[in-house]
Amino acid sequence: MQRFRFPVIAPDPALEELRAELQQFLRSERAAGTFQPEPECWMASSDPEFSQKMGRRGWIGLTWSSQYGGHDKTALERYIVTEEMLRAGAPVAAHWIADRQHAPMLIEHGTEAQKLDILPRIAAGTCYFAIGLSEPGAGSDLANVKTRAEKVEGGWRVSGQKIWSSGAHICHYMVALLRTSPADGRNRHVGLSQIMIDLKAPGVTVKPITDLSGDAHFNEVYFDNVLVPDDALLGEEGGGWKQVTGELAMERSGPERFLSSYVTLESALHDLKDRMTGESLARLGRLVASLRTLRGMSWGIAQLLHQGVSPETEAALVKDLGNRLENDLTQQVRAMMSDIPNDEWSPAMHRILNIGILRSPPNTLRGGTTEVMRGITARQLGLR
Amino acid sequence: MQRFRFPVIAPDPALEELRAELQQFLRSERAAGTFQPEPECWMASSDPEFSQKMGRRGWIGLTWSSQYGGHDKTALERYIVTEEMLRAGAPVAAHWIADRQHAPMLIEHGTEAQKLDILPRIAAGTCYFAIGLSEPGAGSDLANVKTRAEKVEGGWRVSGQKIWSSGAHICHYMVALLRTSPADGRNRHVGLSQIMIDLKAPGVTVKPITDLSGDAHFNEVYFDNVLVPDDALLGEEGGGWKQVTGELAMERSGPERFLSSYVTLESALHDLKDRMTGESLARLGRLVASLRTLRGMSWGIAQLLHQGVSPETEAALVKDLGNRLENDLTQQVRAMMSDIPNDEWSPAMHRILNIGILRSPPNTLRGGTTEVMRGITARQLGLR
Amino acid sequence: MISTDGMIAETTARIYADLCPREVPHRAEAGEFPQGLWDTLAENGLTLAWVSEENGGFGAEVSEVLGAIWIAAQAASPVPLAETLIANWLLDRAGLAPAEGRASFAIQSHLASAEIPFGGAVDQIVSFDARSGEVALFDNREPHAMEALSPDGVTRFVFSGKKVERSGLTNLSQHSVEALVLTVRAVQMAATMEAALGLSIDYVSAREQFGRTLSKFQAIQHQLAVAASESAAATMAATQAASSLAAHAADPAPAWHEAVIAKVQIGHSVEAVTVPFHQVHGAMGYTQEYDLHHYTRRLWAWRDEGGNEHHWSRVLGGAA
Amino acid sequence: MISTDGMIAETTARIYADLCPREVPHRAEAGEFPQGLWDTLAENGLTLAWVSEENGGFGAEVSEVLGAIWIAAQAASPVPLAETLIANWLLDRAGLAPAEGRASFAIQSHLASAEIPFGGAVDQIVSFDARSGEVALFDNREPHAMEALSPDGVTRFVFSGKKVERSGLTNLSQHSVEALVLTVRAVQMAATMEAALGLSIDYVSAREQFGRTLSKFQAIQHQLAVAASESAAATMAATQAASSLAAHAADPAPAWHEAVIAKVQIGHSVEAVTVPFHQVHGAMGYTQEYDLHHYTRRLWAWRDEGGNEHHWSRVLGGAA
Repeated sequence: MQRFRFPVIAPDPALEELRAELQQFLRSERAAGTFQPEPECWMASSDPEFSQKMGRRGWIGLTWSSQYGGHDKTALERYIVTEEMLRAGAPVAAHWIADRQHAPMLIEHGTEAQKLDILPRIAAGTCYFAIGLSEPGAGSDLANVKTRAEKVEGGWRVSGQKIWSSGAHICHYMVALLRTSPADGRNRHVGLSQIMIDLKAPGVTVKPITDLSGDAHFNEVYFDNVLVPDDALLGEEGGGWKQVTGELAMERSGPERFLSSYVTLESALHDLKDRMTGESLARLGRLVASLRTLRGMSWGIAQLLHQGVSPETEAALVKDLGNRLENDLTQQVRAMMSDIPNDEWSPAMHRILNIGILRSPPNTLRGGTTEVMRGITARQLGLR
Repeated sequence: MQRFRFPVIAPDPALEELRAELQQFLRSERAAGTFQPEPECWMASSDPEFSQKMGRRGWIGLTWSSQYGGHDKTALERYIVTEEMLRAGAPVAAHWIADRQHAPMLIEHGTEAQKLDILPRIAAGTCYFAIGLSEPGAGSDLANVKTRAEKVEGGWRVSGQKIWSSGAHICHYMVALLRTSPADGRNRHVGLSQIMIDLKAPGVTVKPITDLSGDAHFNEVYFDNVLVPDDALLGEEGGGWKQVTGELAMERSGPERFLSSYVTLESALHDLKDRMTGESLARLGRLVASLRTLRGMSWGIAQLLHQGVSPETEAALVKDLGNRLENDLTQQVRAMMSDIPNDEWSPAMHRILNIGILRSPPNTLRGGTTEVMRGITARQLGLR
Repeated sequence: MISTDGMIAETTARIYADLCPREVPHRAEAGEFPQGLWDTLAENGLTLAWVSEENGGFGAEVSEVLGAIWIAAQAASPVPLAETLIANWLLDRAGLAPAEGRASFAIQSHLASAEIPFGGAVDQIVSFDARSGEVALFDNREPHAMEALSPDGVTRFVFSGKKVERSGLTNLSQHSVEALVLTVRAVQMAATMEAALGLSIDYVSAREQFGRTLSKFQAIQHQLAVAASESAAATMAATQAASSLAAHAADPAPAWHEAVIAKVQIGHSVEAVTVPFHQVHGAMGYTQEYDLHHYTRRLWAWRDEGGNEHHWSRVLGGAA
Repeated sequence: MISTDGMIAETTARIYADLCPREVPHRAEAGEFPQGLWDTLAENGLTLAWVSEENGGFGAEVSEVLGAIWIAAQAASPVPLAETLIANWLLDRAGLAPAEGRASFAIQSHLASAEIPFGGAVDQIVSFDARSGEVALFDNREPHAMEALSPDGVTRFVFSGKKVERSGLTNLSQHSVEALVLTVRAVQMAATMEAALGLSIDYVSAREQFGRTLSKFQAIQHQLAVAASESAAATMAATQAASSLAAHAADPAPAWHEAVIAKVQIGHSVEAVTVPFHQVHGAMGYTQEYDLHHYTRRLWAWRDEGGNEHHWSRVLGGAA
């Protein structure tokens, strides 16, 4: 038997043209000094100007209809764009989440007016979204959210607090998982809904959290009786749990789960050039094999998603493997770089390796912890 | 704060003389072809003749009184003997367990007659003991033993089955953990006792179990109404659980927990000689550091045991670290040996590496599984 | 996923289901070669699947045959089906008739000898000389048995002084042959990992300790979840290699890169699966009478065959 | 175990308990150097502990001072106590007066520059030239700050063209100085691991998820058990290095081997502890306001200082 479904996709030459175009753009941006490559760029490297440039080139909103500012392309083309941005370590964090997650949500659940208003701005790289899941008492145990939305005349009143909302300080909206009715005894999954909140609305306070790397992209977001309109409810009232777990499953298999430290390797190869020892070649070979394999798995899932299938366990496997690969990659690069004296390292190498190490701890937490991923896999294996 | 107690012992020149003597003996035995070095020799390499030779040289029964055939030496001298035997991969399995475990038990709990009868034979390398703990339904969950000893006129009647008794097919005695009275409700730790059984007694059947490496040192041992005398009870009736956990703690920190694959490394260094690449030197360096550190921990515990202290958690740490080191050592050697074509390997290298791989799985099971070790540590950390 | 659709894979599945229940690999290791299984495979033409029609074979698709190899590996196949397929493929490429019976293969490079998988159980050895492209068929009387990790056994074959029964030239490069061999092994290893994962799941779901089935302990669940992820990655790597091989069936040289990737990926994951498989099985998994070692010993042997994962990692890194 | 008995360690413990509560390392990182802490340490003579009496110091035992260093590291000491101790030890060996204030050190080998720990917060740099045995004191105006993993900051110091304030010859070898420096760092790293383990235990014992404290999940227990075993091994390695250094206080060259072992052992275990420490803390451990990063960032920085664990593994393997 074969336990998991990962289709293998034959190469498509049309996609390679798009890839070449992206690489050309990224090379010239780097040459112009627009950005310095950074690990974990999709989370921590924001540059609204860069996002707007991408928007102008048609690289945001690829998959949705041109009626809403999109480009009528396939999920596979979108995959190529995300892949090249990650490989380059480009500053894509501003628009990343809105493009990946909230635009599809609006397309599925939004009103026509919302779509016409918001989607073109997302595609232009000017409108950003934050995720509103975690709370101080609801991390892995997401069903424990306490922030409430109370039905009032013409809308909802939201009160409570979200935390770890990446980018909320520059975002225009948050889609938050809120309790809209009490839990049904021990079944805490009922009574949760997803609601879109304008972060400029009265009663919203955004407080940045500085992390150990000195970045401040995480935020606490407080809601003090914030009024949102009726159409802010995305999807079904009480259907929030199902929607959120579905989305999480979709995100877990993307290239951000295994390509976020790729720039570290590239930087090392640049510094080492023809000074690679047999040992370093072996480390490189091992990484090449892992990257290629994970890419195949992730790409296979992209194909399934494209076909409307959402393989939760396969996505959890990719995330767990990808997290392990990324930690391993950084360590392998440390070993490779020990072959040359550290005053022969390029300044970029020092910088990238430091950033890579300092930004690594959240990898195995965000989007579901390693423990949650293994629990999902164990369930599929019939162990729980 | 410092959480664990591991004293550091200054080197003692007197011990180094003993070590030199042992090395001289082992070199000449190897030269004479008495044995080929093997990993996990203390479990799987039996040679009663070799054991008798050791007995004649006074290297069994070092710590006990000459009145019982012992040599009045210290636990640290005994440590040096075990260490050198393991480093050489010598065939010491026949007497190992009796010397390590059952002789001290007899000294503490045996009758004068038993001591005078059995201890000199153990010291001579002619009398061997098997451990009787596991049963088909009692592995990690040792308190689940079902084999019973029923009090009868002048002794006990034993019925049931033990399993994984290493060496039972060549042993003279087994000390078994038996149920001598029912569990007290949910407290299954009461009513267990340790009883010494003559394996030649009527009603005992020993059935070897062949393992995946082709060795057959494991056994099933069946007891069909076996009559043992009153003095076969070692220690307190009902005190078996406490005695057994105390013994397990003592065994877990010995050098067999980290030196059992040492011969694999030595064999690789012999084959590679001056062909060590930088990579292989790094692997060697890392192993040297780990071996030295674990040796320090194990030796520190030996010192505590010598002082009558039994540090259960520290012993569990040594076992867990030692098991990881041994698996790692074998893998590091595989990597080192990939530097030379495999038809330049010595025949001994092929043999030792194969044996090392095939004999490795039980390391993390015997003497308490890795899961049990981590549970012990977690309890000491206050987590359970 | 390796496709196991198609007539060849289905025939293979039926034959193994009928003639290779769990006792058969055990008996084979005790010296009782499963002649009935082998004869049935041969009678159904499976050993000739990769031989062209002009040489008396079936010229089957690469991918269909890999499906059959997957199925055989999941049954811990104790017969040299994969080895004979490779040997006959080599003979066919040299325009030579297939081997008469059980066969294995050797890649001759600068070494004077080669380790032959299943070497004790095959009648003939087909060698490929990487320097000249020559394929030669040797008689395999009196093989030199080596101590082996694999239940299939390994022998050492010294090329010089042996009688060549027939030989011919090919235009195959070393990369072509390596692409085929590494891909076949990758498929077998991935299949073996998935089969052993299945055994492990069954075992922990049945066995109790401390009044609970083992499967309910988080430490057990997480160990098997990690093993499952490595096993899924192995299957992906094997599948990519298989696709590439299928796309370059005429001369597999361009499939070499994906085949090496599979070798490296899967070789590096052997510890990550065999350690938890044995750990969750406890002592039972270490006995000869239980089935686990049929899988784990093959994994240990195959990762070393023709150079271990460290060797091939250097090769791959050098080619990157 | 590193002994923390004796007057020096006890004085240090008292000073840190009084003047280095958890806010102090946070404020130091925000640019507010804890002058009170530093002045008190200096007034109590702790920076001169390893200076001989003829040079105005206390000539304290190696092991007593290492106990003080252990205590300071457990408090995530944000002042260059260890660095100044090493710098003054070097000056003393050259018969020179100790540094006037905060100091750090550099080992000059074939490189034109060195990375200076705490380089942004010290007044003077003491260099040791491994080729000549010369010790020199440099002014540290205008340090070149580097991006650093450590909260203590690192600067790059270029030797040439800098004004030497005083210098003198020693008969120390490179091994002698490395033995001292590596042992001091080993003690700090082991202390840091144990402190971070304590934080982690406290956190999982208080934090709830799914209606249970985190400490009750087997996956959490086992992660911390593994980290505890690595931390215990680090302490053993540091202790062995410390014993060896104490036994060779006059010229530490013979202690080099144990010091390198400690560097290798502890460097290789950094991932094995920092990964679980951060994992069990969840997002909280990643914030600047929480204390964990004071420990983990120092571990990440120290394992690279003066060559990482891979470099030193090769050195050790070559010396074996």
